Amino acid sequence: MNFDFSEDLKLFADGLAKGLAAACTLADVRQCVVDGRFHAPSWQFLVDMGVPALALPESDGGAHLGMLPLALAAQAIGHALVPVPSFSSLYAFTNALMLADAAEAALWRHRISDGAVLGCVCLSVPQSLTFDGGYISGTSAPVLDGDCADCAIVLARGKNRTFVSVLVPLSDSGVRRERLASVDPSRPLSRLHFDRAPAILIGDEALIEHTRDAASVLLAFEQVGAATRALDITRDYVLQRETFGRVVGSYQAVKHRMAEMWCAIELAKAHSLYAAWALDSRSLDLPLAARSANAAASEAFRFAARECLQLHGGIGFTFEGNPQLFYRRSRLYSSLLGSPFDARAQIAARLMVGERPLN
Amino acid sequence: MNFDFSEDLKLFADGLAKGLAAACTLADVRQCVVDGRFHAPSWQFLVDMGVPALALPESDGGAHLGMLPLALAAQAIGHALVPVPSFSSLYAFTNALMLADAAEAALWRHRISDGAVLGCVCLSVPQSLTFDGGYISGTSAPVLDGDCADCAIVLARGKNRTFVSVLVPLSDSGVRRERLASVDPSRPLSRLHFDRAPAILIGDEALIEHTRDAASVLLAFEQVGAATRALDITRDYVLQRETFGRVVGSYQAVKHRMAEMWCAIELAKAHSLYAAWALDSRSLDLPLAARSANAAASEAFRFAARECLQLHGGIGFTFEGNPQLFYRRSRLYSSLLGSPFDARAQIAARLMVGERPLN
Amino acid sequence: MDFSDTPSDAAFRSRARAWLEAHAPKRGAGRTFKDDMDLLRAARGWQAAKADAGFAAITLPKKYGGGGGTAIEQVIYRQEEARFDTPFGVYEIGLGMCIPTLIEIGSDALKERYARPAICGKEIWCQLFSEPSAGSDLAALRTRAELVDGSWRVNGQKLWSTGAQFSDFGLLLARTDLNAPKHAGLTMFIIDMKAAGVEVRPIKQMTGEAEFNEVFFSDAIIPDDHRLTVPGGGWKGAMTTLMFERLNVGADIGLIDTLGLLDLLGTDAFADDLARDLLARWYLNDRGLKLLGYRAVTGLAKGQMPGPEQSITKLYLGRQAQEMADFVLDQRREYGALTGKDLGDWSAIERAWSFGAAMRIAGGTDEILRNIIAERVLGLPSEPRADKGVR
Amino acid sequence: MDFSDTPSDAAFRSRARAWLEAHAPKRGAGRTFKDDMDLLRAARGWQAAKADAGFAAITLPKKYGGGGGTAIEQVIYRQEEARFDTPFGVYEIGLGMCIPTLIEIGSDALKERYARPAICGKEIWCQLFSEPSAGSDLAALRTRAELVDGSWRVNGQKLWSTGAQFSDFGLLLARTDLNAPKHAGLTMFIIDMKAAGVEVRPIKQMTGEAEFNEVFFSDAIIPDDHRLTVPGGGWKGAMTTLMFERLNVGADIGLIDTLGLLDLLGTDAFADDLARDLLARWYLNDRGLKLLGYRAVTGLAKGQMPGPEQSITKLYLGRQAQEMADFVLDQRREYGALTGKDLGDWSAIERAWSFGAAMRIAGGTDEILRNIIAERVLGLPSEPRADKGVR
Repeated sequence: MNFDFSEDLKLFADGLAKGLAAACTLADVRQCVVDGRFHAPSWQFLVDMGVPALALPESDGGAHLGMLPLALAAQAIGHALVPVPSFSSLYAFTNALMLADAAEAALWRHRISDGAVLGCVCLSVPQSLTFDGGYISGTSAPVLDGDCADCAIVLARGKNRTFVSVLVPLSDSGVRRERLASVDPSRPLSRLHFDRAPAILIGDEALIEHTRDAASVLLAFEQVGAATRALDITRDYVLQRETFGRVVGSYQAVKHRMAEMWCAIELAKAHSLYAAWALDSRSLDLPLAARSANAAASEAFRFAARECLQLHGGIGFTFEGNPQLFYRRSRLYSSLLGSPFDARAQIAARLMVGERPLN
Repeated sequence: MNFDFSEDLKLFADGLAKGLAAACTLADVRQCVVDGRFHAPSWQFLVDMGVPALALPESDGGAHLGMLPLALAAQAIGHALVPVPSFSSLYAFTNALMLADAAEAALWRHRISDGAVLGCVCLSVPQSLTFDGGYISGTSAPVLDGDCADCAIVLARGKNRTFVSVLVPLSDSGVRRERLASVDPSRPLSRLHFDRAPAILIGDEALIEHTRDAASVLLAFEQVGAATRALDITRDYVLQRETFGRVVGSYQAVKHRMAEMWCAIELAKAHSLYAAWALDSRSLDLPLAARSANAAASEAFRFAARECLQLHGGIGFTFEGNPQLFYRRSRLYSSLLGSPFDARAQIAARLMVGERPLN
Repeated sequence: MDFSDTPSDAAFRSRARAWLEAHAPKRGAGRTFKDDMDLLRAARGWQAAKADAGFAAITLPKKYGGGGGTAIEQVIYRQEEARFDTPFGVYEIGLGMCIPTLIEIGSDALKERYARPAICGKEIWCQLFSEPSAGSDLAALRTRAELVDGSWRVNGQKLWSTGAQFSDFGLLLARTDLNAPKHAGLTMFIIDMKAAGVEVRPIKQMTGEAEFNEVFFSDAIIPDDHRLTVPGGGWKGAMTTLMFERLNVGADIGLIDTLGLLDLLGTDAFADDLARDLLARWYLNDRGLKLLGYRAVTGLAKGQMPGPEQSITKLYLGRQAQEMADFVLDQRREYGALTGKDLGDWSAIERAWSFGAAMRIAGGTDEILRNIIAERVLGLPSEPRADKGVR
Repeated sequence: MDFSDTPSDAAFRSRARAWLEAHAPKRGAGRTFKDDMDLLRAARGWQAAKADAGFAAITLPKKYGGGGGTAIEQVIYRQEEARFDTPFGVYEIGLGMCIPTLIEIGSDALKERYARPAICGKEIWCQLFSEPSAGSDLAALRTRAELVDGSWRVNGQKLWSTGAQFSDFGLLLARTDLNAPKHAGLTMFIIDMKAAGVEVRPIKQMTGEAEFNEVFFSDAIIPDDHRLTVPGGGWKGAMTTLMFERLNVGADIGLIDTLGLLDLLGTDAFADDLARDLLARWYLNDRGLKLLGYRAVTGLAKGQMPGPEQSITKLYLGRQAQEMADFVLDQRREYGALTGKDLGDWSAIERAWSFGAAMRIAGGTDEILRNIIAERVLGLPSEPRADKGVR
């Protein structure tokens, strides 16, 4: 039994966490909310640390280190709360590309490996989105980083009502991007309008299904990181703030709420760790484990963000306060892959047909 | 606007509460749990106070005072936690009889008005329970006080799959009573086996439906009373028990839990009050109001009983402790009319077809 | 039990309704204010009209321009006005808390000077109690007022002052004795918000709006005749103010009510059992709170003063607003992360999401409200305090 | 990451499994004990057999009859034995807490005298810490031990002593100095439970069972050589005992697990979305706790001592047992108020309903566990105490 990351990986994660903390304070995150864009210096730091290449095959310029280092990178990104194209490019696009055989997929793997190029993924299919004879038409659901990505992988309706996964370079003709107002403007959402845009078939629905699982696992790590940070700043606050002659952190109502936050985060972390193993080892457990990690981490982050705001009192709901940054991000992140209710419905359905975890 | 009981009724309720408190301590309730029967002296006190006759028409020996005094009596019964045939005879049987035209119904109204005779009601219909040509056959679901009641009103399947309400004198031939093990032995449950027992048709399904509504309202009052008592004994305990050099009741975890208990009870009380008005004034609001009172009061009592036990610490789960008496009773009472989940499902269904409270 | 008005209340209600129908636009007319100044102008006019008709401050004495009516009439008027689209948020603090306090404890000269202009809408008032270091623990406030040459010189900072940005006067609680025990060193004043040394800065909320303000005092001067309590008697004055706050019985503080949500979303949103169970739970809370409001109004009619148990409403509705918002936004998946016009016709939900969080804090956090219920209603002991009797 | 055993652990596991298969009845064989005496007889025999095979107390030294093995081997053995139907509940306190404490802090003479008979099953031990007036606050205990003529005379009362009714010896914490500060006046002893002046009375639980006992001491005498700590050093001794309690890693303390519930009820019970949401929530808790157990075992293998965070399991499962019971019993409507054979094949549910309540209290209430997490894991300050440093 060895249910933990290796010491080497932990060292690597510590380095990432320190670098991100230096690159991006919560004041910087707030500025990104004002500016409505991601934090370029932090992304550059991640690129310099080789993060985009971690999981990619060596043949495409990657480091071929599997999914575990990426999971720890996601946790560090979450802890710093840095707004970067993590979900879109690092988690979803990378994993989708790794399942595709097409020559163009290899080309894009190469391009994203040094971080200069960004991808995004449309995981859900509005009625109108159709692929036919090499072209895609229709309008996507809101897509994270659709405004700045160079390429998208899109689930669309092919012929005979089947679903297909296609690669769409976004600089091509026939693509229009519409920026939308996001609850967390540092992580912008856009709608992509396709009007017979050239697209390459790279897989069937299963490709996006696996991408969704992989992205769930990595996003769960990011949410665990962010929830932990929300608990950290709450602790810092309640240890210095006094009321009625005592530090706020000595009141049981505060202590017990924080103990519950901690418990929820620990459980989410355990689920995420197992899901990372399942993803990295290509276990049959992945779908159940990924949804479990997603549900637990989304709930833990949402709870931590909500109570972080609450326990900060008045400063909590000001724009100058930090808790709102977590409250926004948690709202965004628990909507990207369906809600925790959706995830639990899927978990129950699997349990009811007899599926059980292997370990 | 006058949303309250009259001062006269409150005086009457105070008298009942004082008398019941004198007649039956929690030690007496525990003895009833050991003995497996209701508390006869308390029932006699209620009879002496004229409680069984309160709502009955004058022509049948009743006081014709409507449902409001009965509601307050139910609350006093709950507060004393006295085990008496309240749900069965006072609430359900009385209300069912008052809707029946048959001469036999008038006879039984007379008989129960002085409390010498007890009734019970079978509200749900197992597949096997059938009424045909003046006789009932089959086996009932568990019925409260089926062991000691003199007469039952039973919902059964008549001809053509319709449901009928029938009156069954239990001393007649063809009736066998089977005592069952109840979670609260002071309020025994029994199964009634009918083998062509003589029965009188007194109404259709609507009679039992109204009986269910009326019994819901009165049981809600009993549960509000019991929940209040659970909170009272918890307060007494946490004010005298010390830990770490302070009374337990000065800790925020305890205080806040008790504040939540109080809030839940206040809401349940308000719902019950409105439902009592709806019952007494024969308002169209009754079905929605009765289910609302039932759901709110069942949840409040269950929560209060559970946390009363918890906040008593070790003594809470001993047989000599008082909290177990509330824990048992709350389990029993939230099962008699379907669960709070059932009640909420019915409330939602009514709201969704546009039903709204009148006041 | 009776849900209808007494004959005299019914007469008052029909008089109020008739007047409102003649003077106020119906709700849903879609009237909006383009900025604070626009709202202010409308509110001034509306307040003056109400004062002419005797509806401006129903429970305050007629000699100051009030209605000289009962607490129940105030409730009835509020219910009736809620059906109309009238400007809200400018005079409520002044007429609900400041002026009643003034009339209760102020000198005749101050009452003569300030009550009528406030009631007629000519002057706007705010409350200056909370501070950065004194949130839940009001008595810990540090703003100093020193007696210098017969006037009070004020220095310090107040926080969370609603409407301070357009107020003419403020009800100020300040520390006048550094050596007295914490609760005994406070005094209450009336301060001119336009005076030198008073600076108001709006606080930007999470949502981008700015309802609250910081107020800074740098050697602001208050004449001694604008002192409302004896020196050191400020805590008792503040308690008077908070008592008037509780009279705000039956006010609709919910961000979105359950039946409104059902109307907004339609029954499709409640297709599954889980959603229906939530619907019923929320309804039971909303409806129960409404019935508790009926009970409070009944008590008011019998002359009973509302107690701290009023706080139950805020305690339930803040959390419930967050829950409802999460439910609706969750159902919309990716679309639930959008805001403003991109979210669509869901501004009420977005407000519930953000203001639900604020509601659990502003005007007493959930935690403080539970303390109050536990201590003042249930009689449980207060927390051990290191600061009892000290400043 | 790796879910399989190391080669040496795998070898140990197969040795344990082979031995168990040869000696223990398979689970589900339906073996029951007709009373405590019957259980006791079976447990004695089973403990002796385990001791012969080296499985009696795996982590304790071989010289006392222990296995001389690792903490991981203990976990592995426990997992393997859980598949069999072996007598449980007689030796766990003694071998999990009392004897390890003795071996850690006792004199050589005491170790020689007591360790081996306990490990071989000849003598049964209980713990005598809690008292009526010292539940959560152990250091407030009042049982007195006075030095009289070179021996200790004990008077007082202990509570919640599991298994005291059939124990031979007890690990006793008593107050020996009334003048010392609260934590500094305690001393730990070994007491002969069959000695004069020791009386054991079972406590009847809500369920009618009696797992716990009251123990009364009236001038019971302990020779001074049965003192385990220096006078006043008892608190440190008690902390040693509690540290060993935490080593109980990976033990199955759940009353009913979610997948077991699904098997018991079948999928029909989860036909609606609300029930399925509950199913998934419970599963996520159970599964997450199991994975945390894997993490703790991993730490143990690396030589890390388990911390107070272990308490998370008890914190979740007590409440969850109550929730599950309410869910199942609610579904059964009137039938859900029945018990015993009349409830039908639901004894696990009935246990969850009653023992779920007990689990939230026994061995540290939910409230104490949250305090421990907040203070020892998150580093938040403890409550202000009136009794710090006093008795």
